[in-house]
Amino acid sequence: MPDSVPGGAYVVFFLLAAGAVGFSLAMLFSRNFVHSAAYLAAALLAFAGLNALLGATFLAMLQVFIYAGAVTVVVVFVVMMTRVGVADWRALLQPQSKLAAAVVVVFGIGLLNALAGFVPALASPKAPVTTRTIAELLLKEYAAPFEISSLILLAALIGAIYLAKEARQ
Amino acid sequence: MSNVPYLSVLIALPVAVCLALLVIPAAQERLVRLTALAGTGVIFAWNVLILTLYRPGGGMQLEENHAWVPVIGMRYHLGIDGLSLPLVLLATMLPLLCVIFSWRQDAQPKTFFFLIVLLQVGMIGVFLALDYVLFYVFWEIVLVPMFFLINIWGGDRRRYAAVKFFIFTLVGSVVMLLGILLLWFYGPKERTFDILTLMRYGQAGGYASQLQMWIFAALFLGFAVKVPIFPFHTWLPDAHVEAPTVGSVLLAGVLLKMGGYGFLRMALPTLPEAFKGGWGTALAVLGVVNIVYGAALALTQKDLKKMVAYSSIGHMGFVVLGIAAGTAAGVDGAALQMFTHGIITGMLFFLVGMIYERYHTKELAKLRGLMTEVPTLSVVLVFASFASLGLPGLAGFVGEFLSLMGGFERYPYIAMFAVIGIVLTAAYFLRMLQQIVFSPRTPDVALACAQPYDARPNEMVALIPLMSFALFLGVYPHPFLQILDPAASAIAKALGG
Amino acid sequence: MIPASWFLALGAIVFLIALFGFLTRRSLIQSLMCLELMLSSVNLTFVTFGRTVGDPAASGVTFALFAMVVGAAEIGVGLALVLVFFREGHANVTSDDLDILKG
Amino acid sequence: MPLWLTAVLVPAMPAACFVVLTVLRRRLGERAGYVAIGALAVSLTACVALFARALGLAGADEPLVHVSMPWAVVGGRVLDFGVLIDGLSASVMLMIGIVATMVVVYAVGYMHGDERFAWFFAVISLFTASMFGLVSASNLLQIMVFWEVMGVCSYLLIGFWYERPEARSASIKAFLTTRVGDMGFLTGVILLFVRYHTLDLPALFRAAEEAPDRLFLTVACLLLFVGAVGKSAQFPLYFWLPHAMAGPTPVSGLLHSATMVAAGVFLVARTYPLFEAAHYALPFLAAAGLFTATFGALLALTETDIKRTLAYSTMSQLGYMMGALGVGGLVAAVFHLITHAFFKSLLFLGAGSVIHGSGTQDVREMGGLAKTMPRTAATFLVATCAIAGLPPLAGFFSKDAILVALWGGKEVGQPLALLLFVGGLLTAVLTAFYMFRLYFTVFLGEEKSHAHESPPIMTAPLVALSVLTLFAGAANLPWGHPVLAGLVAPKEHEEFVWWLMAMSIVAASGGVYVAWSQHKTRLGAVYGLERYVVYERGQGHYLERMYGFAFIKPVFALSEFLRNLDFDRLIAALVVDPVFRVSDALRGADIDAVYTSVFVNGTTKAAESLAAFDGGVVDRGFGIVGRAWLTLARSFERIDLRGVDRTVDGVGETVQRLGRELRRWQTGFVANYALLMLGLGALIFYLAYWFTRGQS
Amino acid sequence: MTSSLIAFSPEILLTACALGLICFDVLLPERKATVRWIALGSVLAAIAASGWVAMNAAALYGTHFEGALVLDAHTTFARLLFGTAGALVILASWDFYADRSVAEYFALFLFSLLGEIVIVAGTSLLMLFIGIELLAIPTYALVALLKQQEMAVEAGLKYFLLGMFASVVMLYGVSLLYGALHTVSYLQPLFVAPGTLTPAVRGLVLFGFFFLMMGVGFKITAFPFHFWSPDVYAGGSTPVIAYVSTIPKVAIMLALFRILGPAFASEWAAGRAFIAALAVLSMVYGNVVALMQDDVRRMLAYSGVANTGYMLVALAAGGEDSYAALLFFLVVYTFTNLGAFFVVLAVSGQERATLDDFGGLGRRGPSLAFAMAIFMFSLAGTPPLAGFFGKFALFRAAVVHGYWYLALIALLTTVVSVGYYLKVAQEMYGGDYALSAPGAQLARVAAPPTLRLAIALTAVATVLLGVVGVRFM
Repeated sequence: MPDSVPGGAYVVFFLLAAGAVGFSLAMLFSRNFVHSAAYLAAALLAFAGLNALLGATFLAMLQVFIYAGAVTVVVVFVVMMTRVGVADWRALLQPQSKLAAAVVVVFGIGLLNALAGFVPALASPKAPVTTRTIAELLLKEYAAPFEISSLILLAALIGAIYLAKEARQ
Repeated sequence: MSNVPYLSVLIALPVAVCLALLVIPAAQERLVRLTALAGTGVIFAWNVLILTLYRPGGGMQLEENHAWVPVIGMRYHLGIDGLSLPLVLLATMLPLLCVIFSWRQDAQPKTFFFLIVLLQVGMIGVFLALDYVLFYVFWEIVLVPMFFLINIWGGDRRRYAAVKFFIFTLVGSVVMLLGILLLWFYGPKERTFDILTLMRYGQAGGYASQLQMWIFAALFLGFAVKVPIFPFHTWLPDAHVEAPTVGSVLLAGVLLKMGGYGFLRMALPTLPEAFKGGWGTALAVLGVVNIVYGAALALTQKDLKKMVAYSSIGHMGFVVLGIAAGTAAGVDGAALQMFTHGIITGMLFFLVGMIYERYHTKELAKLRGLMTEVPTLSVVLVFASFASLGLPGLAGFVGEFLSLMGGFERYPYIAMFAVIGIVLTAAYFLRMLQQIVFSPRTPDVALACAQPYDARPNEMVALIPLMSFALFLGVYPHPFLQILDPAASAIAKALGG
Repeated sequence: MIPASWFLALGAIVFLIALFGFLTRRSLIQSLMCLELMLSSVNLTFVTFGRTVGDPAASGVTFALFAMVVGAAEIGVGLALVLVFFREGHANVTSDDLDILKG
Repeated sequence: MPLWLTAVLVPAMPAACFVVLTVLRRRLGERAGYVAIGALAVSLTACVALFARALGLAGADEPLVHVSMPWAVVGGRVLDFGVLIDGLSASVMLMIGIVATMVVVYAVGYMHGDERFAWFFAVISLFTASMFGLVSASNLLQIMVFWEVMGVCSYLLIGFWYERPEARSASIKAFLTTRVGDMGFLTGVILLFVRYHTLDLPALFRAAEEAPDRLFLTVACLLLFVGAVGKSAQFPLYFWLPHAMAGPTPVSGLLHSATMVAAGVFLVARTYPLFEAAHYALPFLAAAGLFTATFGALLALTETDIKRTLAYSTMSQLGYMMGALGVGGLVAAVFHLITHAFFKSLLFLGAGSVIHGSGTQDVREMGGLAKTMPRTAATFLVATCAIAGLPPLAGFFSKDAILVALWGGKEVGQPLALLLFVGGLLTAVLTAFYMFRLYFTVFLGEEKSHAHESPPIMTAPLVALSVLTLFAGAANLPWGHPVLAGLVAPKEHEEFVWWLMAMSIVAASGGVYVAWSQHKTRLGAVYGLERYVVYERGQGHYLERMYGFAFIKPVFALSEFLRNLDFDRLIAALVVDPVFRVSDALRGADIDAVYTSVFVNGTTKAAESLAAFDGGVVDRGFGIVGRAWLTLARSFERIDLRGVDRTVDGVGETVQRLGRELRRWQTGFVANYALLMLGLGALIFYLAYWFTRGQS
Repeated sequence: MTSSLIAFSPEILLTACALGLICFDVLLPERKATVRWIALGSVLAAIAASGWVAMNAAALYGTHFEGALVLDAHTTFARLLFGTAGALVILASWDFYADRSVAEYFALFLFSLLGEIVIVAGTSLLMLFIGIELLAIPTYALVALLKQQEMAVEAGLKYFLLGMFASVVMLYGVSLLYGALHTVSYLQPLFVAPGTLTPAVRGLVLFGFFFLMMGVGFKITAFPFHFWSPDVYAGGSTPVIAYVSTIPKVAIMLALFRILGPAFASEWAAGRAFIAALAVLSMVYGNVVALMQDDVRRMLAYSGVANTGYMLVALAAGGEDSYAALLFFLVVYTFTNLGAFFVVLAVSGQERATLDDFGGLGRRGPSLAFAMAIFMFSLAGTPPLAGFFGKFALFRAAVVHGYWYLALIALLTTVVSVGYYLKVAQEMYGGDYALSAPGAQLARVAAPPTLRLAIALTAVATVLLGVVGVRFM
């Protein structure tokens, strides 16, 4: 998003923010798990938008592909497979809900308080964060974590396959 | 020969015997027994050799001092003096006699003898160590084999007793460990765990008086549980009642002495201000309480072994009283009482074990007419009882007499009450003798199946040395006191008494 | 310029909502979804901080990237576990069914 | 043979005999008796030799033998043990040697056929050995050693027939009672050592002379005296003595004459310089001694058991000796100690013979035994005369010496001395009365049972002893140069007071006359108040009646009252019972339960209030915490209830309960865990932050 | 770059072997047994390589990969320790996954092991996070490896849900710290006393720190982040649990010392107090609750919580000597805890392990019982076993740095701990088996020889570390 239109940015931010919060809540309180998954996808899309608003377009794209796309699809897949149907959300609540709410509220107040004290405005990146920049970073400065992440993915793959494969036998 | 590490060998020998026992297959019971016998025999012989090398009055001797764990300032420092020599003698002699006594042990003999010898490692080490950490290491080693001895071969409530024994002692010793850390932390500039160095430092006034009180308290708890001093004694009757005979013998014979030894070796000479500042008096009061309380409780026990256990508490009270006196007489008395109590109570527990083996009961109410049925055993029991009740002419008297003398030197008004214990002690022993030994044989249904047989040769072999010691020390304690007295005088001097 | 704290607050709010969800949902799948959402808000925070720190290396974005990868990997294993769990006969796949092990 | 070796031989022989007999008791059988006799004969010979040497040295300052070697070293100071033979110990040893030998010879006959024959002689040898050792000891500690060994032997001997319940209880009573006295003895010895750093007798006397702290010495001496009170059966530690009759009669013979009870008197005599230096201790001795003398005589008045009567007489006679010591009559006391040993052993052995012959101990069932047991009767008469103080028997001279000493009252002051003297005289009258009454009842009158004379091995010692009783008085005749005085206290000079001697003869005769007059009425002797009816009916001589109402009735009443008082039971109720009760109570509870209740009660309160807070104030959402505390509190209550029966180990159990309750936090629910992680973690962090906010 | 590759050759070797192992399994699926040798060989080779690298320390020590990883003494220490422990675990599990899952098992295991080293060698919170994930993700699957077992799956799911929760929270913390401190590298001290921070970021640092500690505390099972461990330990596959309960803790403790050591040196009171509080609570809670357990693995889980408390004592105390003490303690803990779980494996197999299973072990499997007794007494801190010296060194360090109360509480809770360690010993050498039947008539415990070897090695290590090894502390 171009910084030259500050008013526009605010509008977009609020729209996306409202979307993120709203879809999150909707996901939480939806009685139908498939709906839930859909709301999740929507919330993640809103996050992708926010990332883009912050200038991280590559990340936003990934967010759309990996999260809003792939992951949600897998979730929906599992939901369908496990045939978990509709349920009254009250019945889905843990007995500890009130306490959890209290803790989260107290926690949230503290956290937001701490964040509110943090005032710096967003600095403009000296160079735009292009895919190329990221690629260079990943292969140079972050080569080690990058490689290791690949191992993580591999391990997750092996683990997931092992756990899931039994179904066919 | 001068550079032979005599003391290290004395510790290494039982370790070697342990390893040997581990290697021998459990099925070869005869070999196991022979190894245990030969092993403990050699250990004892080695100790006798050390005894011949020892020069009475020569202070700390045969010292070995090497760095061990530099990071924590722990050294491998061994030495022997008049205070430790008799106790080491106990720690080498009693296991040998125990092995002889339990020659017929047929329930898991391998484990049994292994544990006895393992116990010996700790017992010898405690009395030889001159480094606090090393001391603590040996101190704790002792717990494990004793725990198993009670837990495996004990009576009906063995699990309870074993855990109680372990936990009680451990509570004391961890607090003691904290005291040791305090000693070390507030010690001289170059921090050290060396007992002798810290002792000199303490005598030179290195520790502030208030601090001394605290450190003494920490050490006190550790030693008090072991002695045991009222009100930390409750583990003892349970442990004794449940323990197998040999366990009781070693427990009463050596383990309890570790507490008294700790006071004499560490607490008193290192922290003289704490001693003078109230701990001495407190110990005296506790000592007297021990004497009277132990005797009073022994008076109405229904179980023979429990009675002996409480008598132990009473007798250890004399040790505490002697320690509390801090005079040469008191310390002499305490040290001697520790040795003689080891001998005499060891004997008593052997006898209780023999009686139990024959009659399958330890209840005073069920035993009758032993003098008629098992005369030799009875004579030994009478002898041991009289020795235990402090009959002059037998060993028990000398220690009690000197302890009392020490008590009267410093706290005449407290020591006065200890004298009551003498009468009570006589009372319960005589009551016991009257009930089970000097009584007509009455046919008892419960005992009808029991077939009493008199003392076996191996049992007598185990008992006779103890009897000789008890007699010899009572008649002529001079050689022993010649060894003890210089060390005791040194402690008394440090305490200004 | 939009203040950074707005983005951070938004991230925190969604994080807290998802956290609340994680703490209160019985359904394992919903729990997983909440974790996803938390991860996303963390990513937003990273990106925001990347802008305030303003380092040329664009670390914030990179961190978010790694977080995303790792998150995806975790979700993969997690869903596989949920599947196994379902196959063992727990039709509802709720955390209440995780009740053998306790105490 | 060096002299000290001779001295050592005296106790060593019977001690060795003990060892031999113990080890070989099965193999020797009844030959054991002869072994014992042999050993004692050697000792006796040695005693005679020592006594002869002592006679030769009489009057010298230095003791005959004084050797010692270190026994223990304490703080660099040496405690010795050794042998000290002087006139006192030589004379007493000779007496012991004679009496012990006689008793052992007698016992060979008496114990014939007993299943523990050898064991008896073993113990009696040790008994004698320890008495020898005690007398020849050179220091106080050593005296105490032998003192206690003797106590044990007495325990074994009195309880020798342990099949009899009364023997078992008597043996314990004897040992424990004397042990109570030993508490004092031990304390005294310790105090003396603490003060003077030595226990060697001559050194101690020197030290006490050089630094006479009278108050301290008085305390120490009184403590020693407490020991002597126990051993010599003085009031109030006398009650074991009559019970001690449960043992075999030879034991009584020995125990009441030459050993055991003699030890107490000997101890005071031995440490007499200390008592003199202490000064304030002597009046106590005198008063206690004379009180016991009168008291014992009174008790004997209404006693019907022959051996018990003799026991009370022993007590009474020992009181005499103590009293004499209290007024400075050292020689008199020792003299009486020796003569008393002879005639008392004679009496006991005679009584044993009587019991042996008639099969009963109750005098009321005896009578006319003089016909069937002539030798016993004759020797018994000699002894009775002696104890009654009839001239010229040994008892007469020694008792007279005591009366002289009492009259002199050197150490106590005139008014008290007069009182003591009157008490002594009264006791003399009573003694003569009850002893002769006893004799008349048993040996004269009509025959009540079929008795037979004892075998010669039993009667021979009787004869020998009666000879000694007849002539032992010569050892210290009040005129000329008293031999014993020269040995024991060469510097003392007793005056010869003829009218005192006359008075004592009158007193003794008076007692004998009353006894005879009673016997003569053919109504039998009076042993209890029930017989006053005799006088009340107006029978008998008017003088007798007057005498009876004015004197005998109150005295008998007193005697009976004292015997009914049963000091024994009083002590039991006041001391022994409470001790047992305390012991029992402690055994029931011990500290375990105290731990439990103290620890648990305190914690329960705290837990309850916390639980109430949780349950009432905080929302039920905090269910886990609240529940945990609540259950914790309840579990504490449960422990509390069970704690009484001591099965729980307070602290350990509580920790376990805590563990059980904390376990509930582990609900197994993922969401709970997550919330706890977040909530508890944040709380902890916040608290950590809050508490350290002042620091950086 | 080349030097970096050489410096991290052990890790590269491990990675290569893990990959090769999978390929091997895919290509030759019938030769399952060989896979084990590859795994063992790779670990041993990695150890050898580590040793070789350590010998050339001068040339290779320093940061590598653009400062992402650091090779220093600690890394070497971690490599050797983890390699040894890894080899032991492989030995112990030799026969337990010989069926179709063997390749997955060993591959995942090696990946996880790699993660541990990354945690120690990493220089930034990012590397820490990635290391933790590399460690964790394979273990989620490993715990549930016996997926036919209901409890194993439950354990896996719980572990996963809470683990991911902790990771996400931790990541959030990392993001806050990144925003506040502008860096996540701890090559320079990361945390400084908050007083020196501007008020604007102080809150962020505090929250960031707390979230970070939550993620880390989860892995080391510090109270109150430990809740997963008893359930997971009790349900999971035993060899995996043996591994999960030891090496991750060690790795994180080492990393924590890197992160917090400098902060505590600058006296950050709140952080220190927090760690101290966690230490106290962990010691008390772990020991007290462990008393009441009948399930041995669950009991060991609580014992693990308690041991974490002891480790945290050293962390709170700070300083070089604490660090030395901690290292020693960690080594001891590794061997002892591994050994204990190995014996559980030998006795109960992969099933639920209750105390009853240990009844009469002293006669049914004397050598196993003897080893278990050594482990239990070492854990209880009985000299002369290694556990005592480990604890002693820790407590001594606490005393030196003024943490008297920590030392006291540690000592007292040690006493409590004896209660449950002894329970195991009592079961083994007591109970009804103790004296009754002759030894020959009892059903003996059959354990595979490799497992026995692993147990023997750990037992010997536990003894020798105490008697001899303590000299090199």
